[in-house]
Amino acid sequence: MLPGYPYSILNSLQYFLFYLLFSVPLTLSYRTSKVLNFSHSNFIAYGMYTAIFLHGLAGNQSFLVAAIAAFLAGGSIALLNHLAVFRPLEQRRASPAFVMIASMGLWIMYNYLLYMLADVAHAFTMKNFISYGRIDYADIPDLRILDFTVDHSLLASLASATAFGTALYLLLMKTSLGRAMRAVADNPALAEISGIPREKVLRFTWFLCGGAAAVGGVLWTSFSGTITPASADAMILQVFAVSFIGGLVSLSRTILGALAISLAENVGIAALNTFFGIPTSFRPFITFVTLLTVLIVSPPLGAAGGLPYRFRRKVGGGR
Amino acid sequence: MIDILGFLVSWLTLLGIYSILALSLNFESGVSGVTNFGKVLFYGVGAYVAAALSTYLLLAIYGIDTSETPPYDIKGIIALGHLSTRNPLVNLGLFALTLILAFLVAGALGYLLTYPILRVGPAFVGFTLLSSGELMRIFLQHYTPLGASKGLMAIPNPFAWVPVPRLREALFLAVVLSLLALVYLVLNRLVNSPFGRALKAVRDDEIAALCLGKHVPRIKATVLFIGSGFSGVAGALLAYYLTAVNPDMFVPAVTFNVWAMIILGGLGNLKGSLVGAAVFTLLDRLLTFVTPQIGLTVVSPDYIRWFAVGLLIVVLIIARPQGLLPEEPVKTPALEEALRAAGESSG
Amino acid sequence: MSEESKGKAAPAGKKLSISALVPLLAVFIVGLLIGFALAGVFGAQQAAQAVAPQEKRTISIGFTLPLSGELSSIGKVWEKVVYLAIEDLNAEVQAYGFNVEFKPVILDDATSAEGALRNVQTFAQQGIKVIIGPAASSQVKAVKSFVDSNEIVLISPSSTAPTLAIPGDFVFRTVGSDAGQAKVLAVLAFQEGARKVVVFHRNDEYGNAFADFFEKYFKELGGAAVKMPYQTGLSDYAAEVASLASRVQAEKVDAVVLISFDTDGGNILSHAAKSPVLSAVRWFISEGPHGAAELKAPAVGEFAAKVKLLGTRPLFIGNPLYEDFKARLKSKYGVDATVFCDTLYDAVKLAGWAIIRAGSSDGRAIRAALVEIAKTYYGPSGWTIFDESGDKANQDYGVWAIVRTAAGYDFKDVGVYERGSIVFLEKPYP
Amino acid sequence: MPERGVVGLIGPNGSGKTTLFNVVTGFYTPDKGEVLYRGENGVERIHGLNPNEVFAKGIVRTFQIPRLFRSLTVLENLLVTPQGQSGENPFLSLSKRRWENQERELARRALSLLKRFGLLNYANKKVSELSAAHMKLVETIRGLMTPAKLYLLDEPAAGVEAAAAHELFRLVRELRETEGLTFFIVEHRIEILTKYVDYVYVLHNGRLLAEGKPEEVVSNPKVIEAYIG
Repeated sequence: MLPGYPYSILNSLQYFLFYLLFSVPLTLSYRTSKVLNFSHSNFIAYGMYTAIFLHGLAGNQSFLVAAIAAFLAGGSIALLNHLAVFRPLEQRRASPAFVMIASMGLWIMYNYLLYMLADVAHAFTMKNFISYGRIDYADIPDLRILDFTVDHSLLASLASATAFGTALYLLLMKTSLGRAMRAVADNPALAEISGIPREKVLRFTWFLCGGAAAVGGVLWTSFSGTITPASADAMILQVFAVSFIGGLVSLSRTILGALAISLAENVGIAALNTFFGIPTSFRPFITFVTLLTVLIVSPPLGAAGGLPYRFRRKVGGGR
Repeated sequence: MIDILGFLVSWLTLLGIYSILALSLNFESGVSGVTNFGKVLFYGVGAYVAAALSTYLLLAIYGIDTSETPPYDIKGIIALGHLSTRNPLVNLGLFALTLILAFLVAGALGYLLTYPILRVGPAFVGFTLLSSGELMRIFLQHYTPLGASKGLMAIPNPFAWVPVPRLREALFLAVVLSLLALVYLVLNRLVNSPFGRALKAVRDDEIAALCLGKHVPRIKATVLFIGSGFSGVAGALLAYYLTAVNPDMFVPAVTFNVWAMIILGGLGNLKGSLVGAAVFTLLDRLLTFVTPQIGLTVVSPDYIRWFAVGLLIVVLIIARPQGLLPEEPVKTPALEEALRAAGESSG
Repeated sequence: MSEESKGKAAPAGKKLSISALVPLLAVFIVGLLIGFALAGVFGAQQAAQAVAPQEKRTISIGFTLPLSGELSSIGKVWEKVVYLAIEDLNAEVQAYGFNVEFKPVILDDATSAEGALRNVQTFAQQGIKVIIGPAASSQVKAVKSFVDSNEIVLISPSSTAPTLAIPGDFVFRTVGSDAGQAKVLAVLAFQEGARKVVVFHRNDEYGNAFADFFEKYFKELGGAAVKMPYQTGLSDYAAEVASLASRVQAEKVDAVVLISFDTDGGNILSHAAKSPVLSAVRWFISEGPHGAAELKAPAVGEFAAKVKLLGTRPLFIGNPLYEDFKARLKSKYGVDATVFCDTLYDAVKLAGWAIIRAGSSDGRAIRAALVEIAKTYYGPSGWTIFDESGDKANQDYGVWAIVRTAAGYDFKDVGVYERGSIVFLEKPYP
Repeated sequence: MPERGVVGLIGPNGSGKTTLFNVVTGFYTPDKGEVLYRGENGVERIHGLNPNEVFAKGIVRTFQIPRLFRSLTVLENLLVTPQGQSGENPFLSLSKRRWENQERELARRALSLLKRFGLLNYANKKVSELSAAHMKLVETIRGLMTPAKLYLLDEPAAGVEAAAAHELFRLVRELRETEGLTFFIVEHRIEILTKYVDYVYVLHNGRLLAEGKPEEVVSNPKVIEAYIG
């Protein structure tokens, strides 16, 4: 029997869905805009806090309302970043490193802005927004199968992830906009020449990615025991690890990555703990080791490929 | 009355440490194009090398069995407190030794880490190093001989034997500043030489550099060795300054702070790093004087400070990417030759 | 990274930002320098007034509190406690006829070691001789050598690390070390019938030290403990709780001992509430999560009732002073007293009276006075006498539970530790 | 491929011209077949070498889009290339005496080259300020600072107005005579190319379609068909 059964299994499923909602947008945004967006965690965090403020200040009980609000919030932040920061940099043909640093600056900025918002809200309501309890939404029920209850957050995550997945698939495969997105991702130069409205595609992609990640954040508020402004940052390295396994370009590999990391983080650590007595506190360690292994064993290809240099004995030549 | 002298001493010491960090980061990232978001890794390694060696050795020198009374244990800490003031030579010797080892260990680590980061594209380098930093932190939290989550304390300050506290601090400050000067001179020489030119070439286009016969992997490894080594020294200085280290001191935020410094000062310009470090540390200090006068309590000043840092980075990157002091051309005799040639042709 | 430094945009960008950035920066710095000067003036006044006793003397006490960072949620409450304590202190000393006014200088250290040192140095440079805080033991360690060498009295209301129990230094702690509470928790668990427990604890100095002591005492009582650390600062602890559940099953333990802070504790309990396995064993908790809003959630409340959840905390239960303090904090500042509020309050009082008694701003004199004052002072946290290493010698411990009230679930102190056993004042759970 | 020759390589888009270059210069390892090169030490296999090792054999390439070191000046760009600079050793670079003379000497050579191509006034300009044509030129000259014997030019005339393109090719001929270099040129603009090369290969879908003297090749029906179809 698997250790931690059934919770470890349920948790890995839950985490898998979360990583889908967090990492797929990250991969999508990178491969379309070639911006490695550190401030991706802000989308998630602002999603969470849209829900929290709605709940704590406006007494909102509906998941649907929170999700829609969060989608708009996250999407508009992403769009704002693109218009105010990333597009000017791109027009100036700034080097990727610079764009990355800019996104890092955005990350820090939004992060502490959120802390301030929480502080202000605290000052007004005397509620503790720095560490906020789980939200039980009225419009998502627990599902009871026999003696076994499927948690409502899992239910909601399943629904949202499936919706997002199918929507994305249909978008990319069936619509002209989706084809344009793929074209821009695969070969920007060619797409430019062949008259694809790159700017339009970029804006749409950013909005979509920000929104999806934010909805993931809302789900988090119904799952996690406590939400703090740092919640998103605390998990962002894992989210990036998942996308890195996907090489930041391949969506299918990203999904595999989500599966791998979620299993390693739940079933894996539980097993290591029960059978080998490795402390549970090594959980993040395992994630990073997985990431580094993947990076070394099979370096991701495509836009993010490394030097054309082979660390091995020379073939031929010399003597 | 405000103790200006004390203020200067405490500020300059921290400034010195951060300047070394900023210089080495600028050398790696500004000049050589290795986007190092794992600075804190080498900083922390240096700090721990210094802390562990000095405490264990000090106990061992005075014949205390470290397996009986390890330095992270209360008995060991009290013992260290007494021993650290006994023999000046021992303190200074340990200090010198640990500084050198901190350099070597951190440098070696940087050298090894070039292997993974060369195999992945530029987009990954930063995060690979960042994750490595977190790995180190979690490892340190579990590794008992280094005090695990307790960390190490009672690290023997090289001048612990000086009776007057102010004089002690001043002496330490002198050491820090002279080390800073050394680091600056070395890096300045490296940058303004054919080697520095090659580094900038690799930064601009590593593929082209490779096709022109530059051994890019070796160059990057060298760069990371030097840069990481110096950040190790900075870490060691921090350990001796605080006389206590703890895994949770080495979080990614430290790295971002240094990044902000070099971006403000100007990427690729060493003097700029000094300016950047000065501005940030000074503001940090002055704010602590002003905050109580403002009596700001609704929003924590720390949040405002960090928000400003983020905003500053973004604004600079957009409005003035070259920072306060723009990058300068490599200063070699070639410049004079060029000027002379130009003179001839025109004249 | 080149086209930034050159290219068409550059000259414009240069003008723009040279004209915008540098003066802006300059103005900012100048402004700060003015504030700096102000601080100086204020310091000067203080010195001047010191020599002229007939008029009211103003004495500053430095506070370095975790207003941001990991402990920010309790830091916010502490800030209010400081104001309350200073008001009371001023009223008290003036009632005794001293023409003195104490002024709090509160700085935020973001729960970081470097920040704490920066604040302490700033206080020292303003001539402040008594500093209260910082919160975490790791921070106290970072400032210890500075306060010792500069003879500044430092009183931490919440640092409990046994590695800081060092005789003859300038660091005092108005809270008992973890050892004491670990013993009480062990007694509680054993008395409640637990024989084999899993100790689920933070993997930091607080958690590890506490767990070690607990194991020691629990073994002495004849029980068995399995230690299980978890990483702190994670976004969520569902995976950890799952591993805990499997461990509980595998080891067939009859209780879980949770040693945590508020945020992680609340998180863990709210996940545990969903797990049948963890709902089938008893739970015993350290002082960390006491007061956390997450624990008042209905789900957690029901869980607490199911597992007869009990916690310990440093507290002299039934202490009218504490009840009064709690009530006034609520009425004046609208916040509930969380963990270590009482110790902070007493730290302020002690500091104030020690300064008065010393009658000078000499560190050694104040330290001596502090020790004497503490022998006779009695506050919300009980009798504050220090032991030889400057820690609270006589710490009382209470037992708390989560009970159902009219306004939903809330914390209640239900028992007290007396002469080696727990005495329950009421049965929290049917 | 003849030594001291100027050889052209043409073919429609995606026919594998650049790929061939990438294989030769060690970006990719060939799936099958091998790359032979006759350098100072006889014929040897060079495929699977790393780009820098290939370069060491005396092969230098240029890129479709010039890959100059954009933040460096023209002079610095030239000075990056020479091999065996003692100043590039991190330890030696610390003592100026050890490399100063070599540096001056190289600088003079670079400047004289620039002078020869009338770029002297650009010596201290950042390459990012140069015109496309000048960039191409600089990239080619950059190669001359090296002992390379074989040049692989990837569309040197692309995006360059006709006059400058002819100028460039004239330069190539000249270099072949004076420096005794070999050129292997990929070019789209056949009309220009054919005027200057002695021999042409035509690639189509990765395989050799035709080869021969330029005039024969352009009249070759298969080639015309490949280009039109």
